Amino acid sequence: MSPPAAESYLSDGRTLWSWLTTHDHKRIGVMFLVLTLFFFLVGGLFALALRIELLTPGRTIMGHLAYNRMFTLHGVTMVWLFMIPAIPSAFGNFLVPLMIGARDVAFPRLNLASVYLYVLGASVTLWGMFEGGADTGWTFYTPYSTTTGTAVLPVLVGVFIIGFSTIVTGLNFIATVHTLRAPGLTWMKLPLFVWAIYGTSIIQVLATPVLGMVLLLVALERVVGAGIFDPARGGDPLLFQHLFWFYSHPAVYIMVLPSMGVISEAVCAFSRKNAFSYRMIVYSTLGIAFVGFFTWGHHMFASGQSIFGSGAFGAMSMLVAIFTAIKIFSWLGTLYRGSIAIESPLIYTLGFMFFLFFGGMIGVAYSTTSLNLHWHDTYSVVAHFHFIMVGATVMAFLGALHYWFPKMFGRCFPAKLANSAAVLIIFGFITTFVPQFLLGNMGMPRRYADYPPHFQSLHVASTAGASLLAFGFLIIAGYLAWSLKYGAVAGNNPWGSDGFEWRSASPPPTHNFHVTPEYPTGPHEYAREEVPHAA
Amino acid sequence: MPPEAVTEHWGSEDARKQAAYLGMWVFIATEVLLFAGLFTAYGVYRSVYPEAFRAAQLTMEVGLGTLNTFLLVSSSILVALAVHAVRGNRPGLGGALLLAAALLGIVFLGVKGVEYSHHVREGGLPGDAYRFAEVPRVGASLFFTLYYLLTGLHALHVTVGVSVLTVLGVRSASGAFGPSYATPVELGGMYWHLVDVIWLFVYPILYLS
Amino acid sequence: MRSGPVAEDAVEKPERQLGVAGVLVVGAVLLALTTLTYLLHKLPHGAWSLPVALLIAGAKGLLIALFYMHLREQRASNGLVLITSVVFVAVLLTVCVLETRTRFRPTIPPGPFPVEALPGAMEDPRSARPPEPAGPVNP
Amino acid sequence: MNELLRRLFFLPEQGSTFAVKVDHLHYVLLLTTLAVAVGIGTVGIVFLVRYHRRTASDATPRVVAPTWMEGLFIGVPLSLFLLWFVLGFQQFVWVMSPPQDALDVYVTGKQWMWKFTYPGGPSAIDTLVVPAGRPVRLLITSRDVIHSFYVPDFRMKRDAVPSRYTDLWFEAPKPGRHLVLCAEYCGLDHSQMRAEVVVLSPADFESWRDAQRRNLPVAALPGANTPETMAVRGERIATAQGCLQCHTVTGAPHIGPTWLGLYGRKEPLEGGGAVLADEAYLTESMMDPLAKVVAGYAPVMPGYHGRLSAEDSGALVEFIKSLRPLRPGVTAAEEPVYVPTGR
Ligand code: HEA
Ligand code: HEA
Ligand code: HEC
Ligand code: CUA
Ligand SMILES: [Cu+2]
Repeated sequence: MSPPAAESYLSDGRTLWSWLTTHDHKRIGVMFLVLTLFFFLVGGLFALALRIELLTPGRTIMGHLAYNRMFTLHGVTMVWLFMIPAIPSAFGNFLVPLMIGARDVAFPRLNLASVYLYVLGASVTLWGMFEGGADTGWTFYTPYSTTTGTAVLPVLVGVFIIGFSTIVTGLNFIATVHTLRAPGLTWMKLPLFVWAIYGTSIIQVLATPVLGMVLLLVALERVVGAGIFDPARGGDPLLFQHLFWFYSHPAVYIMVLPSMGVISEAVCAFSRKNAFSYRMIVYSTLGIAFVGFFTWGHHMFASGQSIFGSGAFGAMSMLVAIFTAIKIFSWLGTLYRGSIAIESPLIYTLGFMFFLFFGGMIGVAYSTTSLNLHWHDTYSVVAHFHFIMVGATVMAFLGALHYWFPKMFGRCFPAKLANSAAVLIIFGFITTFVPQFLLGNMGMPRRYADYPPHFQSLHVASTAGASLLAFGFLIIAGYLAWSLKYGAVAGNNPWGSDGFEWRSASPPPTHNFHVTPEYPTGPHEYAREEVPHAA
Repeated sequence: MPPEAVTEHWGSEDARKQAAYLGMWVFIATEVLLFAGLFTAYGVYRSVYPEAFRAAQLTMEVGLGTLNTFLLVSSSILVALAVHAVRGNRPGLGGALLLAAALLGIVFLGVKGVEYSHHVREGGLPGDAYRFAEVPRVGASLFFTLYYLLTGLHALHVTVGVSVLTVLGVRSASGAFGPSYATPVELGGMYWHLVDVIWLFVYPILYLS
Repeated sequence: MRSGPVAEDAVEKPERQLGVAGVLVVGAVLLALTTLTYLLHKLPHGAWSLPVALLIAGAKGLLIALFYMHLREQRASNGLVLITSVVFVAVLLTVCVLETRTRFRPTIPPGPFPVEALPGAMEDPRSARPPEPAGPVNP
Repeated sequence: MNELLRRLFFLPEQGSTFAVKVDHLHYVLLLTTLAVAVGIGTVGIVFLVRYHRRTASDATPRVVAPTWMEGLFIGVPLSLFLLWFVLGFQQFVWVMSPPQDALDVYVTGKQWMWKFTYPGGPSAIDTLVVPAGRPVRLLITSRDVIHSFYVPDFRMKRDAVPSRYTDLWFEAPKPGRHLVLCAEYCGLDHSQMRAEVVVLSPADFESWRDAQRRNLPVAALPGANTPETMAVRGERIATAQGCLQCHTVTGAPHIGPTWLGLYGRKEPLEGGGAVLADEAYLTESMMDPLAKVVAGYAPVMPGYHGRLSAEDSGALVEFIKSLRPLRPGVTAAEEPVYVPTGR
């Protein structure tokens, strides 16, 4: 096989050193992709261990302490090492400059620094894992996290450093979108993915410092006994929860907004239609970024928070939910009268929409406050967030991986195999997490290494589903790795997409464009002459 | 002078400047939110333990705190003048002003050190080490912990700021900046002003009222 | 590679730059406000002293941001960034304080827990029971 | 209908008045979700089939949502969500406001057991006995980390926060038994921090309480033969073996050092040095007390080697481990009014 394009960012320097010192946003994106995939694998292995332990009540393969560490590390890895950097840092870095017709991001050196910050933070976290790992849950609730004897500190410090990495990435995107748009590319012509990344960056920049501070306070409490949250000194454990969720609720939108951007692109590209309501998608992105900051207390309905507080947070959660609804309807509308090609990215997109809807509606049910008292901290919550984070975000991540794989590497993957893997993943997902939702209804609390026997049958179903999932991921990993080398050469625009990123070669040359592109219309306007067609 | 390649990357000089300012403002926003957690803890605990906070506050050395406020405000004025000088093509003067501001920052740190040593003598230490007999432990211990966290984090920022100002001052004095390329001085100045503004809020909540 | 201006209009409004006199005037106001804060502190003060002091601090901050940090000369988006961050600090602070203030303590019948002295209370002050009424002070 | 839906959604038995109320909302929400899911799914499938791509160059029209439709997208879900919120929040306020005449019970969580105390006695570990048909208010606190008192059959939970009381009330309409779980992660044995609510008829409850006040063992209670936890068993053995003649569990030193907070403490030894009181040391102290003598105490403790079975000594260790120091700050009796605490 001949290399896809004569000259591309991939061939511009082939040494390891040229990658490690690159300022090229595309290479940085690829490095993030590799790193986050690695941590997805790590987190997934933790998940499988969890599922195996839960196969039977009592001890299956590990003791309580090991289990407690395992779900903490699973949560920490998946959230901070995989999900939060995955789409923005990997695909965002690769695509945003291409989509806005720029040569690179605003601050390329900072961008490289964010890779190294991520690697540093991830290494510290990994070191923490080898030290045995924390057993606090990814939420680090005090006073447990300040008193337990496990290796909480390296995990805290690792996450703290990764926080800086995301801040830097966010800052970079904000400056890039503001100042590096090509001439003629006005705000309301920006691709929806760029909007999504922009909204995400705002949240990252505003929320992450608070996480940094709260982690620092916990670390200081462990090291020097600062005692800000220590009830014995008059401190209030609920204050920790406020500060933590002030970050972590917006953080769930850090996880889902970029994937919404991916879906907006994929829906348009695979139905050859303009977005049904571009305007609403844009405004709802900004709306989520803003209102998402007012709902954090919905994680604390059962914690002894004041009734007024619960009411206010519940009502605000209802408001933030609307923005997602708007988007789902707009995507559905985009399919209307389109020319829909059933390719693997579209299958993931459909899965995304459906699971996001379900997970979101469970979230809405929590926000009615009274129902939350039953569901809080049960497997229902586990199901809620896996519906959104696996069913939706991971689907979107896979969709993005497939949609942009030819863009990034100039190769195609076997389409039939990809479609079957996508269907397998969706089935695996349903078998894993629907039983978990029912378990939550039955009242099975989360973070349980051991459970009363009447919960067992559903747990077995869930474990079975998880192994399907793992199998599906293995297949995907297999054929994508194969395609990197042996896949058919993709050509510049294999999907026939009118997304702006496809206006440069695939894979793009180091400087992205040979001629500055022009932007007479917004992206994905297929109802005009001269639109690209699929090969 | 910005290197040629930079302008090409940016498309225009205006875009480069705007990116620099915007990036700095976003960075400042993250700094503000970093302090937000501490301010929130202060607000919550103050409203829960008003008496203890009041009692603890009365033991603060208002004189030193005020002195420090004046030091920082004056240094801010010097920095503003320095930016003006650099923009007006007098980088030498600008450099001198920057170094003077850095000096005030160092004095600030010195005063802070004196204060800390007084607290250490009294036993008003953070967290576990709290031994201050005059004020009841519950609440007051939180006040002192917050005092150390707020001033400590701020002092860290002052230290960074002093180094930034020193580097900029030396480079400016050697003529590295001028009307066409004042961005580093402007950004460094913004950072220093930020440090000043944060102190403007730390000062009343810890020392006064 | 690219030509032409970005989609944005000019960055700065140079005519709004302060002259030396301007810088000094703003500086004088800042120093005066600082003195004012201190003098107000010297006066007998009550519940209003903190809000007033914070208000003055806010005014000073605004002056510095506008003139010394050159917000006045720059595009509105930069100001928006600052405003957003301040708004979110305010949100976090007020919501947390309001939430703590509106909690209710349940009525407590004669409790079973006379809070006993803790073991090791003597040697380790950390676990010692606070001498003052434990728990929060009621308003 | 109720029963059918309850089983369909895998909900447990409805053990409290609140459960009945809240389950209706539960059904409404889940059924609406399912209905909308079917709607969305159908629309999606219809589009997929109807607008399936036929040639690579299909022409598509430019379609933009009309404003009224955007209004519907926002208006319909929003009004539904807000309606649900209003209904749910009413129930929430109701369930957060205990009635005046409720029976009070103190609940203390500690790693990893629940202790229930009735004002004026008695108290019990891991079994909460309440009368049917009468509101019960639980005053919940914790001695160490945060726990959460969760009864799936009652559809409610409330966190046990150290240094503060939270409250939860319920009314169980009929006698029965309900599982209590700890729903807030609290460390090693979080998953085994279980207890039971035993609802008795009012008459049975009164006789139970009388019997308790006269110090009859918990086991005598009708229907309450919960398996003894290790710690409880340890407590019994400690009494039987006479350990408590020399050791207290209150924190006061006696002939021997107190057991309260012993586990995990660094004990200074006679003749210098210190030792960490872990399981090994505790066991050693029982079997060979003179091996390490605690500073300030006479070496008078008899060795129990051969007198305690391995299981018994294990139970004793568990019991000692369960004696965690109380976190301070639990306030004494209050006036019977609701006051804002400020926290
Ligand atoms: C990407 C992640 C993500 C996202 C997007 C969301 C989205 C939402 N979440 Fe979720 N959530 C988590 C991740 C996420 N969550 C995690 C990780 C936790 C647990 C944390 C922990 O404790 O460890 C959690 C926990 C959590 C809780 C606390 C549960 C508990 O512990 O007691 C609550 C409570 O209100 C909640 C609510 C919501 C709401 C209202 C939304 C909304 O944004 C959802 C909006 C979406 C929709 C509403 C669907 C679309 C709607 C339509 C198509 C309209 C339908 C039309 C009609 C009905 C007519 N979430
Ligand atoms: C993005 C976030 C994310 C993701 C993707 C997942 C994925 C999964 N999670 Fe996770 N989970 C969390 C976030 C996530 N989780 C969080 C935050 C918690 C809470 C932690 C806490 O309580 O503190 C949690 C908790 C949690 C629990 C509850 C633990 C408990 O409370 O006791 C369980 C139990 O079943 C579980 C299971 C799973 C499973 C089976 C998957 C599966 O979907 C995983 C499938 C993946 C694999 C099997 C990996 C296979 C990969 C490869 C083979 C390589 C692939 C390579 C290419 C594609 C190139 N998770
Ligand atoms: C005659 C009184 C007496 C009796 C009965 C007694 N002890 Fe002790 N125990 C002591 C004394 C005195 C010490 C301290 C000296 C030492 O370490 O040997 C002690 C120490 C201990 C210690 C170590 C405590 C520490 O602070 O390090 C443990 C554990 C212990 N005893 C357990 C038990 C158990 C279990 C029993 C009953 C099965 C028991 N004791 C019965 C007197 C007694
Ligand atoms: Cu107690 Cu979990
Ligand atoms: Cu949330």
